[in-house]
Amino acid sequence: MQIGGVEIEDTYAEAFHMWAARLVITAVNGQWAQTAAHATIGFATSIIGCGCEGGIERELASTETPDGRTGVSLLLMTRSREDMEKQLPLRVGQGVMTCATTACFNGLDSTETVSVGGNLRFFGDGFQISKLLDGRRFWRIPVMEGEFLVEDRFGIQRAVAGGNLLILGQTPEAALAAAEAAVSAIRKVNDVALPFPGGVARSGSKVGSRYKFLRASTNDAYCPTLRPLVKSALPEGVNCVLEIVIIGLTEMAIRSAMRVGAEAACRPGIVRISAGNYGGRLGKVLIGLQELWA
Amino acid sequence: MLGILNGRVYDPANGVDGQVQDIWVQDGRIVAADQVPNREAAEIFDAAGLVVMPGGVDIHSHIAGSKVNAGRRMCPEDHRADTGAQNGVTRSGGGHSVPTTFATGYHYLEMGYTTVMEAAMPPLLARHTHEEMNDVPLLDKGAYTLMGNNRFLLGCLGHRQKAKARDFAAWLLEASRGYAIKIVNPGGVENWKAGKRETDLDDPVLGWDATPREIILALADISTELGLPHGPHLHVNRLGQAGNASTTIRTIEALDGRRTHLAHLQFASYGGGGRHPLRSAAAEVAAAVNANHNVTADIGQVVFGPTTTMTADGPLEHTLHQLSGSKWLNNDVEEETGGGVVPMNHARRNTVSALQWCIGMELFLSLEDPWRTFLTTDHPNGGPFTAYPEIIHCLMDREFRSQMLSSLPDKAQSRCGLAGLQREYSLQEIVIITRAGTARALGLANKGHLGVGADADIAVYAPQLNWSMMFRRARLVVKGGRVVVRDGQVVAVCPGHTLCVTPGWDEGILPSLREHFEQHYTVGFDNYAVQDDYVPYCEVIRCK
Amino acid sequence: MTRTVEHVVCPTCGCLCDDLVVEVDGTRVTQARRACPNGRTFFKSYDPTPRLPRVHGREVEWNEAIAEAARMLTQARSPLIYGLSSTATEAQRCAVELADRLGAILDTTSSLCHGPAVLAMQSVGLPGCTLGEIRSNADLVIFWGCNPAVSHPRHFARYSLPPANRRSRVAVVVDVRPTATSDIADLFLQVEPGSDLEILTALRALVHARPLSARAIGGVPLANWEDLAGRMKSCRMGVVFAGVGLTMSQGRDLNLGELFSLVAELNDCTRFAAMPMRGHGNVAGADQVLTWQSGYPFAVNYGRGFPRYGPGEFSAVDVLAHGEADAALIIASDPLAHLPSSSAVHLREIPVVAIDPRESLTTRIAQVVLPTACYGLDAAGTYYRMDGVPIRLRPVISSARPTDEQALQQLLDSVVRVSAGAVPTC
Amino acid sequence: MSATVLQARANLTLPVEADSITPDRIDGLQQVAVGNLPILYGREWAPLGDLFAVSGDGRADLVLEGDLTHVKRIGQGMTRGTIAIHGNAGLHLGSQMRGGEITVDSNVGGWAGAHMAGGRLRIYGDAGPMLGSAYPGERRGMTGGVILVEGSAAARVGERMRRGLIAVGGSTGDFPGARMIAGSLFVFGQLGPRAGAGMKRGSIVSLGSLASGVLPTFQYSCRFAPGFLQLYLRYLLRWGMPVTPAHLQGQYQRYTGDINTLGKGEILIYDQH
Repeated sequence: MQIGGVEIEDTYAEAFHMWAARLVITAVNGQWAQTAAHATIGFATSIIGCGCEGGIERELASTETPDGRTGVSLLLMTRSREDMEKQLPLRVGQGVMTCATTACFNGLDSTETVSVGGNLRFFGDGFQISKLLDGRRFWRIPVMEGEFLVEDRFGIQRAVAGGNLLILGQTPEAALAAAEAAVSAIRKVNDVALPFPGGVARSGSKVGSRYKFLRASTNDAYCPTLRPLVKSALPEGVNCVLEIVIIGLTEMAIRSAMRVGAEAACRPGIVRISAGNYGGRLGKVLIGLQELWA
Repeated sequence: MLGILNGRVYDPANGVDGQVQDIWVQDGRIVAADQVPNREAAEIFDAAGLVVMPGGVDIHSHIAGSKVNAGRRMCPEDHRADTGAQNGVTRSGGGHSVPTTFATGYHYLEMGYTTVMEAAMPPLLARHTHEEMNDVPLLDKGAYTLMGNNRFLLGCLGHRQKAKARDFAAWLLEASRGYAIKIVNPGGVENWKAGKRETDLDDPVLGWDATPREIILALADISTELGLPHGPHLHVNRLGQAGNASTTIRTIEALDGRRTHLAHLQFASYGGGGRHPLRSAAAEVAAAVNANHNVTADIGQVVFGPTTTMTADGPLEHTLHQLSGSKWLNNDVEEETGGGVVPMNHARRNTVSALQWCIGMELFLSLEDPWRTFLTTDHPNGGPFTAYPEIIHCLMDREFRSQMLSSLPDKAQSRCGLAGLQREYSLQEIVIITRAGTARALGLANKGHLGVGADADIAVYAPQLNWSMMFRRARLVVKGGRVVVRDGQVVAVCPGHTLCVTPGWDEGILPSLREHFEQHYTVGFDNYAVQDDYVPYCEVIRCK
Repeated sequence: MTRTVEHVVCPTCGCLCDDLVVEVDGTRVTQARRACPNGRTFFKSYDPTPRLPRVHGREVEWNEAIAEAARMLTQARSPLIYGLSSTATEAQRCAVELADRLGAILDTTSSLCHGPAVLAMQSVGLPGCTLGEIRSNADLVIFWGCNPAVSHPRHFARYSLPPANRRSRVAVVVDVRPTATSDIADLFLQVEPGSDLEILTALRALVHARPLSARAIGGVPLANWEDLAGRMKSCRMGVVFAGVGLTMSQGRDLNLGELFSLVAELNDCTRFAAMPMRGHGNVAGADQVLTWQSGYPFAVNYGRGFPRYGPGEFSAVDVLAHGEADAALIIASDPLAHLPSSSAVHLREIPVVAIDPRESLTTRIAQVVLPTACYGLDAAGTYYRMDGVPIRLRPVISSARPTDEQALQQLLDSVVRVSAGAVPTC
Repeated sequence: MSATVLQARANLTLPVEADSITPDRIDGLQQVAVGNLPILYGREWAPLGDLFAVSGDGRADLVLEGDLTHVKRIGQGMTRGTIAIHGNAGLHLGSQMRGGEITVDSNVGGWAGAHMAGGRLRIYGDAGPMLGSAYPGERRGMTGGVILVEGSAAARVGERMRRGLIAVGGSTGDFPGARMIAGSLFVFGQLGPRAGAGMKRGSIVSLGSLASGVLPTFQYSCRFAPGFLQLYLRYLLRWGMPVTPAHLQGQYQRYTGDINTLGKGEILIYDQH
């Protein structure tokens, strides 16, 4: 099928289940909230190297946050509960607690929870204060600026990572413009986030490598420079490929995000929209591209 | 006239071990069947299938007096949920660990106990103890007169006036209407009043030329010389402290054959101390007791749950207050003794409480002679006396006991030898440690057995699925020949006796006593001794 | 003909001095040697002439009065028994049983004066001792909000400041105004009314060398409190006598709790005791009896068939102020004279039975008055001193009237008879 | 939603103990059975129907009408459902309650919500002494739940409170939050004297005026805008408490104490300047 003259390949994105948490970071203004958010998920692009994947879900107005300040909502995903128990306190402790004026709240209602404030409180060295309001416990940790307020436990739930689109463009300019359009479209979708820098990954990967110590390596089938050397997946005229990777709380959310992303990316200069998969060997969630419009 | 027929009778003092027998009662005493003139007219209780034994005799329990009442008064939270309504026969009352006087009497009787000894009576406050005991219905009771820190006595000992000390002790027993000499942390309370926190067996008593060892030996000798039926009731030095087993063992050695009762031995059998954690030294202490036949002991078993600790050992309660942060009541009694109260929760998951439970059990199972080993919780220190049935269950049922043990913190399990002890008490042995043996140690010839001439204090139980259910409520209790409990309910009330001794003393001590009172007491000598009005049902137990 | 009785106990106040020498001429006391002015008045003013009970102002036979009293109490739905501070434990025991059998509310005068001390003790404990410990060993004696020179005149000589060792002890008075007691003190700290709690909290902090920024507390410079804290820590044995100045001022039991905590903490470094300066002769005994029989020292409600504790709810002041009693039995007390008028007024609206050796405002309004003998004068009985030491009162004259105990026992028997047919059912 | 309505038959002046009046007890009971519930009237048990006219169909939700000033222990220990009281209520209202909601149109007596462990108590009038506090001898008072008072509260609000939230729209008597172990106490009117005496932990927040200075054992620490207050104030605003924008934007002076007990408690005083 085609949209706006761009081919939608009959393939599928291979997504997989992960554990997700949603963090609400507030601050004195949006800029400080963004700063804390970037510090927290800046190095959370790929589960392969970062221990988790995370991205900004959206900005929150002051009417949407627990403490009435502007904020940012983040999604963070890990392979296992145990990883979440490590990653969340680590990232909130280093990324949010250190950042001026911020507070950090749980954004996910769930019976399954992991301790965040409950771990970070020890930073208070015995001076931390617990507050229980309406069934939620918060920790007030004294810091030089005043107090860092952080929720005791954060809800986690099964979620989906690995939703993706490959944008095959004629030129780097066209591919980038299409990717940017896709990103800004996807950012309007709830319950999803884009873990890679600017929402775009240029270094898509395949599983395995010729080196024993490396579990993933460059996705050579889509590297334009390797077209004659490998079994290339690139049609004629494609000189640049960019990938949009999507994580989301539900498969539905990922599907919505892929659809609006693909639609936005179908622009002049784009040859084809594809998706990355591993032959169905890794992920349990297979999202057929053409099904998105079915 | 009453006949309890066809019951399985447990009367170890008379060698009866579960044989089916009839028990006949007339005029408050047990009589032989052929002495009952008119058996047809007797009230008959068919005890077929039931267990018959003498009424229980508790050798050490805090049931009445100033510090018991201070515990009641300080802890309304102890009583709120435990209440019993008046019903025309009984009075209302309640309290979990420090029940009201009436409730104390009823609860003991419902369990088949008929005699209880109040373990610590400050002489100056003896009227109070007796007033309360008169409001404890049904039970026969006596009270032990505190002497281990009495300044007049310390003066006699310092001046090596042994005869004067003996006459004083005899006078004080009579003046206070006491039953036995009680020694609590000898010299240690006096030292605490002078600012010294801990006192061991051979430490000096500040301001006096005496040591705890000398006090103990003198009072043990005095008990023997006066022919007291129960001879000195000793709460050793350093009670409750880690590492106190060495003090206990040295005390037993020091006694060197003198007849003595060691109170709540569990609190005196601790190893560790200093940098080492608390551990059980029950095996060592038990070995010392086993080897010294002059010594009897009650255990002071800890049971889990909230309780109220109280003792004349003022410094001990101060330490407990510092450790627990709980509220603390203290009452130093001029010239005589001290006293303190601290509420406490013996929590199962607390290593110390759990270890205390283990040490008590270990002692029960390591002390070889049941005639010298007695069941107590040092009520309410280790827990309320109402927990006796559960303790009996632990002693008689190895499996139940090991289940309890396995629920305790690992540290407690590993710091005692309880897991290796397989012994199970027989029913006959239970009768000994709760009745026959205690009566014998107390010198109560008419109690603790069912022979002809004994007081008709009888408990009848129905065998149950488990021992604690059986002992919780007696089917029938006869006190002084009257049926007072049926099916675990008090159905009739009458006053019990106050057991006293009158050892006799030389009037030659009166002038110096009078002088001592004028100098040091705030109550006149002539107003000091307990008047007859306070012991309307006095029963004098003869000295030998 | 004059008789002399020795070792007589004076039941007037919580001191229970037991060294009086009383001379009796016939049925009147002519001399009460060694007694303080309060005690002298007590002994000499007493008239033991037999008197008939009154029902609705009419003199009747004893049995008739008992029957009428029993009828009034059993017909009430919410009867109150109150008083008991100036009667013997023997009578108090009967009174508690009567409350138990009736399902009544029972309160003593304790709830009005030193009830807060009991509440404080229930909150934090109470490190105390008997008065002889103080007489022999104390070297720092603090009178806080009390004036024993007037209320307990022989307290100094017998217990707190005996002449023989007066020089070796320091007497401190903390009060809102100079008193006869502050006149004889070595150190008088005059404080602003209602500042006791601030002062006591500050002293606790100072004893632990915790920093305070206030320069003056209770109107007294901090340096003076630092000095007092230093004395408290360095004495050999100290004691604080707490008076109604603490219990009746703002904070009440919390003041006392702060004081008892302070004293408890002082025992970490020295020996220290606190003692409520109890007034009425046997208010301490009433506490004791009620506690051993019910578990609670005052303000007890037996309405459910078992005792429940409710200071502020079952205290006579509150029961009456809220109009929650429909009959009252007043024993050895004069609530009409002593209770706040908001409470006393209700007593005029309900049937009242008064048992008292003397006439009072309350006996004047009572529907039934049972004139009894007076413990310590023409009846023997047990009183508890302010430190809990029980003493047996010796009667000095023979009685022609029943004792409180006998009156209450008769009333009890009568009540049990009356209500036997109508036991409250669930 | 229909409810069981209990209308006091007469002016009850003698004490009535109505601990049987809880949704837990009446749930599923027919009108007659509700009328037969025992209620202590003075020293005698009476059927509830003698004192109250019962209407409604035996639903768990209760409406009480009449002057209940002398009716004590309503809702004691309740775990669910609602009780709406149109009039005054007596002592111990909702004491030891663990869940559900009680609302009272007007004033309540002492010990309301004492030892409360959960649920919500809303009082539109004034509260008596010992609101949400502890009975004598107990170590802990309120251990959970929310108490909201639109009017004033008498002395010793939240004494020995261990957890939970109390907010008073008006003023308090003396010793608010004394011996607090933890929890939060908000006072919009005048905060009574000796606030937080003996407190170990917990927060006392004064949004109005102070009756007197803090105790000497409390020490000034700083002036700041505590983030957690935003959560509480917004919560209280939702429940109709008089939170102003100034409260939300304001600065607070923090005093810590009581240094005699543990010193980790705080009094936060809204800084008007």
